[in-house]
Amino acid sequence: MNREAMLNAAVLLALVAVPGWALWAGEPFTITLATRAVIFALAAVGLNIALGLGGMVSLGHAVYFGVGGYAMGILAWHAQSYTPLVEALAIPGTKSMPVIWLVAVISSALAALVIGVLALRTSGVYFIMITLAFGQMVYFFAISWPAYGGEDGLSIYVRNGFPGLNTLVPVQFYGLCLMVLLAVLALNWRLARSPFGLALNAARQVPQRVETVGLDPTRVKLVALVISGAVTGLAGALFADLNRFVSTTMLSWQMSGEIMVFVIIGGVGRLFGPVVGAGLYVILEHFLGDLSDYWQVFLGLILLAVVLFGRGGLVGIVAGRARTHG
Amino acid sequence: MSPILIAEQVLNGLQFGVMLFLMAAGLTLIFGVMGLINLAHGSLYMIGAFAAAAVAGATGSFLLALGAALVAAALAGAIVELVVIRRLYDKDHLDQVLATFALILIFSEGTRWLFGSFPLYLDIPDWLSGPVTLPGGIQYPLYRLALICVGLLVALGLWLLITRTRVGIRIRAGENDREMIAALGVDIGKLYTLVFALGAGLAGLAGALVGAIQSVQVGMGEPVLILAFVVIVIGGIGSIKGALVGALLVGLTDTLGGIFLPELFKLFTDDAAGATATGSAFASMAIYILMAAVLVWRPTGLYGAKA
Amino acid sequence: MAEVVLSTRGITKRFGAVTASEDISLDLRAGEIHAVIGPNGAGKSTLIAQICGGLAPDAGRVEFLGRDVTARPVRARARMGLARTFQISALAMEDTVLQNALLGALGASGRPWRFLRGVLTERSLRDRAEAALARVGLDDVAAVRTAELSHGQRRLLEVAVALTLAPRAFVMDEPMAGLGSEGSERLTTLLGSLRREAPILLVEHDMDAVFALADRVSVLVYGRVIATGTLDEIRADPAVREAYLGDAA
Amino acid sequence: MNMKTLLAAAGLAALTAAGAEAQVKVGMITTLSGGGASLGIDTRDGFMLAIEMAGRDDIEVIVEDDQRKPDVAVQLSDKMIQSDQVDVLTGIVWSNLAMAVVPSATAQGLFYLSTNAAPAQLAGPGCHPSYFSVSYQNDNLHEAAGAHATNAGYENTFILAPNYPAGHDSLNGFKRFYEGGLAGEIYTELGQTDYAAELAQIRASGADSIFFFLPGGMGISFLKQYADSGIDLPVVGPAFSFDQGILQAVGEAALGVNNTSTWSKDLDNAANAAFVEAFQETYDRLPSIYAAQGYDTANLLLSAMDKADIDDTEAFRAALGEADFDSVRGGFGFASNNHPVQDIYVREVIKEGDIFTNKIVGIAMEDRANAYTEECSM
Repeated sequence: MNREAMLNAAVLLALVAVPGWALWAGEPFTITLATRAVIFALAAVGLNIALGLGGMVSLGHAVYFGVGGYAMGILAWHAQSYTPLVEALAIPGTKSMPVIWLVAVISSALAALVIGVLALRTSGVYFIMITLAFGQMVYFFAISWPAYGGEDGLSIYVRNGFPGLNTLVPVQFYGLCLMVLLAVLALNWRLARSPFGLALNAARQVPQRVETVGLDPTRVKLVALVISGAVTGLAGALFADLNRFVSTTMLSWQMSGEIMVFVIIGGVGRLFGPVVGAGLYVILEHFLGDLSDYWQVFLGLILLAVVLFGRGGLVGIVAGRARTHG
Repeated sequence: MSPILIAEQVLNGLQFGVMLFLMAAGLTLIFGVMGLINLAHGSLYMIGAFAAAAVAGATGSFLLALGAALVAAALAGAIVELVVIRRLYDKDHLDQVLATFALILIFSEGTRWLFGSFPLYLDIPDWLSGPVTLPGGIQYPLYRLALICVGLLVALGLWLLITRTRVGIRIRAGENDREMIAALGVDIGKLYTLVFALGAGLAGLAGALVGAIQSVQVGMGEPVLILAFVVIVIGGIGSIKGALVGALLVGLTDTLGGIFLPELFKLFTDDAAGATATGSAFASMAIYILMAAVLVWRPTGLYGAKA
Repeated sequence: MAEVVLSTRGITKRFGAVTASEDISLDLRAGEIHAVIGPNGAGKSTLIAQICGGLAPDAGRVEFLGRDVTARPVRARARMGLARTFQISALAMEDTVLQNALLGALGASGRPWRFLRGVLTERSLRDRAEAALARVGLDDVAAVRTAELSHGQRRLLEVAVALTLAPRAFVMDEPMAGLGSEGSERLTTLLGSLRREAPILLVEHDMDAVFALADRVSVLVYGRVIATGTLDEIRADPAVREAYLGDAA
Repeated sequence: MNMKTLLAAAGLAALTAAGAEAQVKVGMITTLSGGGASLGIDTRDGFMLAIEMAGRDDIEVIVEDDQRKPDVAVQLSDKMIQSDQVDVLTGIVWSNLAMAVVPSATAQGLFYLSTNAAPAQLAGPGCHPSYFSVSYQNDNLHEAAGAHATNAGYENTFILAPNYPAGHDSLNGFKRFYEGGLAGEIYTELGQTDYAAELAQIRASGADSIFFFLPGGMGISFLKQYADSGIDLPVVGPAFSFDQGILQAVGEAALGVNNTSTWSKDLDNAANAAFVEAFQETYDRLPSIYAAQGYDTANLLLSAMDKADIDDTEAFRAALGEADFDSVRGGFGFASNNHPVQDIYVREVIKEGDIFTNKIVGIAMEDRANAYTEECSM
């Protein structure tokens, strides 16, 4: 077992142990905090598929996060207000998480497809900026679109349901989110080792080579971006359910920046990098926020230190240079 | 809608575009020469505005305030370049994005720490205030005319600097071939610091000029930064000419879109308030749609080097 | 005369005032090694890009296996069996040698859209990749990261990736570049044996290799082919002597 | 590491007035960092000042920064409810954050006392017996501006607001009590800082007056650019753009502008005089409307604590509903949907020495409740 595998196992153990510790220590809020970390981790795992495997520096992942969130918000809002989702067809809203997840995944995947087709015409810095700009475009649209609350957002009074669970109990909702995260991590692990993963990995490093063996690197990247967007969209639906609320802040460019921060401080391309990064961020946010109103100065300094001195993020610092998929 | 109103709106679009150019020129120069993507450029804009507000408050002189903005932003730029940015040149764009994102956090909250959370006061000087009457009877604020002139003068100055001076030759050489310029015996570290400080100074100047008619507050830089990104993507990254053309295009699209789109929507519906809201929603997306269109047509922007 | 596998018919390419290719007509016949030589700046890279599909010619046609492929992209030509190697190795440096070869096999299979199955468990891909590595003598370093290979080994891996495509023709861009004499000899032997599998259009600087391998030679100067023929014909050609060999000698 | 020791180390103890004997625990969620922090800081300072002046040690206040992000606000409310087990939540400045926190907090049996945000949803169908707005209903100041425009005899007003829900509510609120015609009605982009295009439209529209709702930096930009445009029309707006914190940044450009407010520092009553003096003494700056609302909220809470035990929800609701405290706004009561009934004043921006501030010049609406009492079925 190498050091990275040991670290991954330790992280896994910590995630499983959190509820027990929280109940034992009489800090039930820790579970909510951990749920937040797990959902952020899921969003970042999504970005890591595009960023780590595919080399696509997307500064617009808040779009997928927000689309997933709004999928939840809109469906649940219609269910809660007993208004049909589509008037003509009398399709009702729903409070069922599996259905909401499906809609969130499909709609964020579609958003990624549309943005990807346009953005992947470019590369490098252009790609970063065009994804950022598409994010702004969606953000401004959502703010000024009056139908679903605009900047006020949508409030859902009761968390959506999952068959067999009481999602209002923090531990149960945490467990559900953790299961989703683990399932997606497993998917990510398989993906990296699949024929598609091989092609994507090569498309990131030497696109011209992929082309000369008869494959289309742009299409490979596009599919990766769609998968990435779908995962981040699923995280968005869960995040909205955690807060029982969705608003345009989920679509803001700062959100995109934060998702990217999770990936980078954890370790780009590392399987557990996003998990470690999101966990660290939530811990920092919680404790630094108590230390000073100006806590973001310290957050900034820590980020700088990671970039300048910590090649490969936290996982890289602990486990050395080698990449997980190899 | 009268021709006078349209002419006035075109002037407004020009003025907005010219200010965007001051931001975009620095960004594109820094990218062209050093290959660096700098998200913290908006912070330098903010530093310029705060420095100007502080100096104007202390001395009452607007010109001194402008000078202070230029110097403070350039100085901040030089320091940041020496301490942080310099270590980022050989890293990939991803690291640059994260590091400069971190700089935004530090600058924004640091400024709030120093100056407090309340917006600062900065006003246009008496000798530039009030409207003037232009040929055709357009009433137009003198200060905005001055902004257009300053912006165009800076564009001219940059063009002269790059085409006619030794520094300019080195900058162009640096864009084309980093090794060659090192081989020529130019101190590349110094050149980079200089270029970064120049870009920062321009951003600071823009911040001070705009701050006089807007609100000098923490976070004022980021919306402008994103627009400046749109500008240089449209113009082609690294091209000063592209930045100018892109800035004017974005300025005009944003201003005229905001006016005409709601009017356009009113033609199709009787619900005037609804049309205004919908039209405004689309107007706020107009520049991004412009950018997407340009990139579909030319993936490296109007004047960008072919990939 | 053997059948023509790959040919250009009067292709011309201009960049502004510079004519990089001017009315170039070449053909590559089954079983041969056809070398293209020429001084720096003669337009060799531009020629390769047009043959393989990276650049579209302003005029003229490219034909492969009897079909006009001028308008087809790189990957379509690759799928037809046109395998190229790069002057500067284009390999996934973070990956292992085997993974690089697998990429070629995957491309040849045309089925990259499988997301959950381990690529190493695909017997057919793996056999194909390992066979290609064995052919160039890299089977013993299959598990090594490509970044750790020597320069010579990377040149061999370039050829191995091309081999996985089961090519109908090779286009090789200076495969000997940067190799020492020992490495050149080894690669020369390998290429000599490859011509039985598919003909090779060999763009090369290394004259020893050209003289050892080429059945025919074309000389490219300032974007024009000034002569094509056997080695002896080329040696005797006065235009070549003046423009190229004369200077070089 | 234990969270509680860290909280103590963080200096939060300094903000809490003796925890051990506290009968009522208050969770204050407000904006203390990033853009808009000045509003939250004033809210907090006003609230804490009231408790300090009352010298009470039976109340504990936990203050946390929501960074103006709804998801952070929700997380903080979860933490305060689950870990700190607070009885009362308060402090949120922004309507979108309030919408994220208030419905689920009241559903979980907590009291929410609003120091500022009071969106229509929470006044109408979404009203709740444990939710009290101590500030106003969001539409109030806009309605008052409309009433003022009518009283002043304006007949062709140009109105503008940002294109987001509060902006739409604003223009609708204005129109509810405005009887003249409209020279134009535009929605600007949220966060917009350049209003040249809008000013040109206003100039061309032939308007006789202007109403605008542009909170924060948007209002500063608008007023400065308006003053420089040479357009010389009467301007009316809600107090948000003429707040003590903002006025200094607007400067001369705001002089003479009328704005509607529920409070002003020159309001002539004893409670207000004591508040303004104590605030200046403690914090060395003039109080804003947010500070005044925070101060009133704390005093309302203290008055209810004197009458009822917070564990007796019904009794405590009734005690709050009586509004038996000396408001700095003078007369103050609650309408049937737990929103204030109060006078709304017209103020004018003036200069006192070097400081820009407001003075009251009239009353726009007397004993105004709100438009949503009918829709609230509690």
